[in-house]
Amino acid sequence: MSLENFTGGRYPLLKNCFDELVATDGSARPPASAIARFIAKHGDLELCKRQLQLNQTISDMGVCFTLYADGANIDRAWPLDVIPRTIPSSEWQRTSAGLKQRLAALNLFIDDLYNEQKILKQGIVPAELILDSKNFLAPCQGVSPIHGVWANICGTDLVRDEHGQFLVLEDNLRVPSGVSYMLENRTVMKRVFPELFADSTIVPVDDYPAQLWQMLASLSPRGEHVPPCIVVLTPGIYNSAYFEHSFLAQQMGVELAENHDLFVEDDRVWLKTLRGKRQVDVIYRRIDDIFIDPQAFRPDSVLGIPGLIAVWRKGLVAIANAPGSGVADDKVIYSFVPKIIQYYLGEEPLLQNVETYLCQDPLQRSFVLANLDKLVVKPANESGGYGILIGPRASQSERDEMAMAIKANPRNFIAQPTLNLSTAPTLCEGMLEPRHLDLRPFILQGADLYCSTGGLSRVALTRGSLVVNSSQGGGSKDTWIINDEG
Amino acid sequence: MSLENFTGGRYPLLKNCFDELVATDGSARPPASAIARFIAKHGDLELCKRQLQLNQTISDMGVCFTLYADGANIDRAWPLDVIPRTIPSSEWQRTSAGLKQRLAALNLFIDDLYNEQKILKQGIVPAELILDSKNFLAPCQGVSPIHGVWANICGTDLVRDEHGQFLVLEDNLRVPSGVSYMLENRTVMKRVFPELFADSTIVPVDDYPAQLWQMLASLSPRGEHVPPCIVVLTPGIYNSAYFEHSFLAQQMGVELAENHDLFVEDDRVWLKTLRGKRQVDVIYRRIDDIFIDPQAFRPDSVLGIPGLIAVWRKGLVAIANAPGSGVADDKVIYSFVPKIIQYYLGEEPLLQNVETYLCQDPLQRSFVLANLDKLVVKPANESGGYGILIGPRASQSERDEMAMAIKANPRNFIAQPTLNLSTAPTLCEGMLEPRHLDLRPFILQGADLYCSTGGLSRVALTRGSLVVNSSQGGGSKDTWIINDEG
Amino acid sequence: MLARSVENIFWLGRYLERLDDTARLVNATSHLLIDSHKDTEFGWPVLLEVMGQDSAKVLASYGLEHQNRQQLAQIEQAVMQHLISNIDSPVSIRNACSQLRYNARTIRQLLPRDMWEELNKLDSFVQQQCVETVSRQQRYQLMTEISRRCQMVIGTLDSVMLRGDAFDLFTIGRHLERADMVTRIMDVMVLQTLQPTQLKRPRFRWISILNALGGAESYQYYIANNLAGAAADAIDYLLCYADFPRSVSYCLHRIAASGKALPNSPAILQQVHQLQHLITEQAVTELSTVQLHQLIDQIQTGIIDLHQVLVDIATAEQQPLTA
Amino acid sequence: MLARSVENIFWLGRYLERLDDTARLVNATSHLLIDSHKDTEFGWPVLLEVMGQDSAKVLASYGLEHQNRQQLAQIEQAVMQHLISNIDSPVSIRNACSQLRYNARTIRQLLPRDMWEELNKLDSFVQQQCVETVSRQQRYQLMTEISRRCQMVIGTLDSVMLRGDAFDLFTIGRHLERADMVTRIMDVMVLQTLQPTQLKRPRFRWISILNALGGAESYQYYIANNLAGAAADAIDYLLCYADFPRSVSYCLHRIAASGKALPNSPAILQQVHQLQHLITEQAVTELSTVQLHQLIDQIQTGIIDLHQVLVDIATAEQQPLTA
Repeated sequence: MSLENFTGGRYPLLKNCFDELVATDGSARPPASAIARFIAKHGDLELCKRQLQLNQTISDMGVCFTLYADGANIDRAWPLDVIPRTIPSSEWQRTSAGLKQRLAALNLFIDDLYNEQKILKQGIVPAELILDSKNFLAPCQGVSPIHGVWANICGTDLVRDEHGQFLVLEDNLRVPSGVSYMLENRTVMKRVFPELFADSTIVPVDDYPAQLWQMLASLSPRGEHVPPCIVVLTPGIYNSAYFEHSFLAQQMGVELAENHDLFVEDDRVWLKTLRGKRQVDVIYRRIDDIFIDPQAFRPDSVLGIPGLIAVWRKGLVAIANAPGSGVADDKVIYSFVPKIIQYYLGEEPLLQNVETYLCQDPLQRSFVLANLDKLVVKPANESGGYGILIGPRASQSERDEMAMAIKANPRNFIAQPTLNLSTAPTLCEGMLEPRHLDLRPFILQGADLYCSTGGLSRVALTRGSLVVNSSQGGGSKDTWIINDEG
Repeated sequence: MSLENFTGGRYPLLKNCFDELVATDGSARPPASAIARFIAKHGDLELCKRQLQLNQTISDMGVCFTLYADGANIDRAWPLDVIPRTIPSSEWQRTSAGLKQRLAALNLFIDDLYNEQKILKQGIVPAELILDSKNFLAPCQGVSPIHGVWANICGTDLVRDEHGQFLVLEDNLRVPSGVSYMLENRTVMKRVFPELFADSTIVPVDDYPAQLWQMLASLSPRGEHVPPCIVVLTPGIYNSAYFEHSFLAQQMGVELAENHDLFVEDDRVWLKTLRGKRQVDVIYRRIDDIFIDPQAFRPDSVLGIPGLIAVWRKGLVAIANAPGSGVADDKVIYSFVPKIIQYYLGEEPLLQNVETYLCQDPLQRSFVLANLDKLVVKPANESGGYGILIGPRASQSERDEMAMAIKANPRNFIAQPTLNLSTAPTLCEGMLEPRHLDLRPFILQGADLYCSTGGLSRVALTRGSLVVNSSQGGGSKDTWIINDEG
Repeated sequence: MLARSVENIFWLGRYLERLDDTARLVNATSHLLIDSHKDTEFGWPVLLEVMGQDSAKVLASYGLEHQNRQQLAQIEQAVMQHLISNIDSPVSIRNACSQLRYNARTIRQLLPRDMWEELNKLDSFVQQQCVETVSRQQRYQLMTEISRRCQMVIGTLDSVMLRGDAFDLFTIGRHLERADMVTRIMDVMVLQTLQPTQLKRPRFRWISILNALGGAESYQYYIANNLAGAAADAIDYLLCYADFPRSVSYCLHRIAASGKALPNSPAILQQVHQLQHLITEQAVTELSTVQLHQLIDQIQTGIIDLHQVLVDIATAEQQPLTA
Repeated sequence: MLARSVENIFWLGRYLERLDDTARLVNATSHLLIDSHKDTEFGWPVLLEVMGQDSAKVLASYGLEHQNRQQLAQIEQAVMQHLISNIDSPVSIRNACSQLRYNARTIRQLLPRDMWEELNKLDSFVQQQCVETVSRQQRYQLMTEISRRCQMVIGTLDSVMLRGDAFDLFTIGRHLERADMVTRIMDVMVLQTLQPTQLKRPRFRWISILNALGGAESYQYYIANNLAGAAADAIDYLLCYADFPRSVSYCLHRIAASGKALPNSPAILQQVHQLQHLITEQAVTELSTVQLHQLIDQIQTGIIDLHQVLVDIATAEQQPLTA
């Protein structure tokens, strides 16, 4: 069942872009049919009303992210577009299988790197790529966390190419954020669009906190017969993701600790509670590796919990993600992931990478330098969209600058073709227009593997823009996995 | 300080009527100057807005009266006009002195009637008027309540004649009601017009419940050293004045009892409480005499508290107003009140009566019958405005009917000239128009005499109408005694 | 206070809580159906059963068939009308609110002015807003607002009402009603998954119900801290977790605390203790669904008895007042 | 809960109560001035004194003179700005609300979702509505609405928040603040009528204050039932009448009840008992205004000490957790 013309043909599909809700003939794709009917029935004005109601709900619910501006921190309301993004459940099942496969392989890879280093010895991945990386942390060598899993929580960014195929853009293995917005987006949408939920079969997402808790509990050094003490470790109330930290602690029913709430004594980590010190089993840390223990990483730092890494190395506390996981979160390593999957699992990757040129490789580097105006160049070790050159939109001087940076430190850059990211109808000044978006699902691995139902869809609100980060003006959409299997 | 033209001259003063707020030259009277300034500044639209706000406040506060309609009882919102009625405090002091004088005399009169009957023996009041009256209750003879006071709470209806002089229209000595609306009107007005209260010095009215309690406490048979148990006795939740009964009980911090909550045992009256029976000292009854004790008055009645009157006669419980007080609440007796005051107090009455013709007197009766088209005829023993003939507005057949009724039972009728009741600006369909009104102050007598600050102003909402009763479509106004003595 | 007022103040508490609980139940069910949870076959008529109504009979009175899959939209409409707007329905929000107002009016002298005002506002809000034509979209907001306004009455009361018999009776009424409603909800949870041959019960989660009861996070806390052993589920939580103010256990605790100072408190406390004993006698986690259903039945009987004991405290012979 | 969170949850309670009490105080004073009661010379600057501010200094910061009868309207404006809208004023409603939100944000994981949402709504309401240009007419409605919304938070909390340390600390914070504010109000009542040579004190009635505190009817009940002897007045009532939930005596009772289960409860209870002893040591009705003023001073010192004891319970040496 699809509507002939989405919004009566007024929706300006972009050429060479896959639209999530609207087929090339202008009709609504089947999972979006309920939305199309709603729009056809109620019109744009009702959408605007709902958008206002939605904004109010977000304000009431206190869903926000924190920005630094002039030294003061400001809570900004979380931006959510009124039109959801739909994905058929059959497609999602294949995708999530690929995501789990990928995380399983990456964890085998990290565990190998800090122990036997078979993959380096066999030259599948060039050893110098790893051993020279600042993300390869010496204190982690010889450790094997429980279940052999290092990156327990992974946020993988997916994009669709012009054919509608999901491609992996990057793996976030350190402290990926956004899952709280995925959950809150759904809560908001249920309040604002209850009738749409009645008309489609939308798979719930609210399982995530319980799954996260269960995964973390499965890491407890004291085993499953002692109720584990789990804490979320946050840099504090001024951190940009503080909302998420407190949200997850609240949803899981665990404490939200800062560094100085924890201390090491007698080879154990302790939490300072009102009723005395309590032994901590699992730390879900939302702090970068190098700030968690000054004894291990930055002796000059006042941050961190002195002695934590030593306790962790002895297996007397679990840290998720484990320190050192970031070694696999590198855009150069990224290009090796298909090989990594084949190596450890003996399987073909279910999800494809975006074509990637390594600037370290002289041949590929010359190609990149020659085609800077067509490619997207990314630093290997930044996140949040910073430091990226989008060739076709950059000025000549920006390109020249990038060329020099590449030549100075080729290991630090990769390049990819400019993708025609998929679009979805987005309410822009009262009209529905196509806007580019990506998708960040969240994959958990502890004793078991779990993938969130859909994920966080981030959308670039500026026409033609590919920048989806909320810190840079991006918005979001609720992601609906629509049951299409009866 | 007065405004030249109240509402810019658009206010249509009635001829030959005193207007409470507006002088004959169209300027605001001094106590109304703040109101006039408000109207001049904000205009009619603001008045309408405030009226809406006022109505909402009344609904929120649950201020209502109960009407029977088709056997069901319906709570109706209490009608309050947005424009207050103002009286200068100097005038009010004279008036309240007159009211207290009047009640003191009436109580001496009642006490005399049930005991020595000096006034009858001396022929000042014709004995048959009293002894034949159904309001003269045999069981009350020989009783003298504490302080010699029978009517502890009196609601005296005042009107102004065309010269602006206050005249007494009637004395309500049984269960006068309305004081709760006087109090609630003020509360509502304070919320809706706080700025007006800032601009004038309006004497507060909220002392009344404490004064009422104190008066009732002064009646306690156990004296002032035992905390008295006082109850308000109500016919029940379907009574038209139930709102007032529960309001006064709440404001005084005493129980609101129905008949079956009380019983007589061992020469005492008891209240059935959750924690056992409690001896009652004072009953503020809001039930007619004849329904309070079937043993004394109506053996066939299932209502009432059997044995109550016997306990009262022994002085072991106080009842306010005392049974039998109604003997002085009779429009024929009314005409003798000036004489009663002179007889008992040796003073000239401070407040005048309306000129009254007794149909019992043959000479006066012929005058009445000959002038039925000019007079107002009232039954001697009805309240609430029922049974009244307003001659100039009645049809010939109505007048004929009344003539027959008078001839059949002359004792039962009095007649008064049609008064040009005073008016006050009232918001009628968005415009201020003059509407007739009266005033019911409340006078208390126990150990002391007290008169309420102003009273309840009732206003006839229909153009030209003189009927102010809320059960017949009348409204009300807050009554502001404005300090004019610095 | 008057002996006669006991029932009114007690019912005032019950109806206020019923209003709140019914609104929460409607939202919980709507969300449950929104999510089309796979672990249940919750349908609209079940809501009527929770409220103690014969769903087939009620639907017939709206001209509908109980199990007719073709009439789903009309059944939803009818059930909602019956629970929200139909003043003649004994379980509608409008009806509960009228009863609330009636009882308040009868004992107005016992209520602080602010509370009386809040009750008036609540009543006029409910009578104006709970109309037949409430759409699904408005429903959520409406139910939430009704719950909020009930909370406001409670807050006002906490802030200004004199502590004493009336306050205690009101508090007991609220918590008795709450225990009653929570038990009904649990019963339906159990009945929906009850299979005659099943000995071990499935793990109840019912996140929507817990959400509507404001207990989703504290349930997670309960589970995360393993407060009743690894086998605990939403049933244990709602029955036994005394720290959660909507658990049966908490309600009984509050009733006992408020009943202590009332006349005839031994009779009240004895009845409460019997109920508490029922719950603590054996580990609830160990029960099969059949046993659970029986336990819930026993609790409901106990609640009815407790109600009677409370109402009767005022009808005892009138002894002279002491103290 | 975390040791660090003790202060936040405690302040959360205090600020919520402060918000409510300040709104009530503003309305009480406005009504007092409206009625131009003869038994007092209550002026706007007194409000600043109640809030512990130096009124002359504050008014100077608004460019006004303290005692200037010519500037009455501007003084009212300035005092109201200082108490309502001025975010930089330490005693403004907006400031209290920002502090409330800050503390809530810091311990959000301890708060039920519904309560968090109510606090957000309260904050955005206050920040939007408490602006400089609130007219006298709007003021009453605004203050009432703020009080109502505070009640709603309390009601929500009562309905869904887990009972435990956090709940106890919050409750203590609320009642400590309430006792503090009521004592301040009393102090001003006393100071306003304090004459050095006076030995017997005049009978305080202060119906507007009682009305704003929701206690006018129960005060009448207290007097009508002669619960503290014939000489009792509003001071006795606010200080000693333990059944009234805004009396100092009630607050202390609640603090003791909530403090009982906390760690280091002996220290808390000892401090509360000292305060209770102060009040009950001698009949308050017997005190002269001078003695009364001294007593209130002592109570306020005791409240400050109690606050410190409470805040300190978390900073004790970390012993292994038991139970």
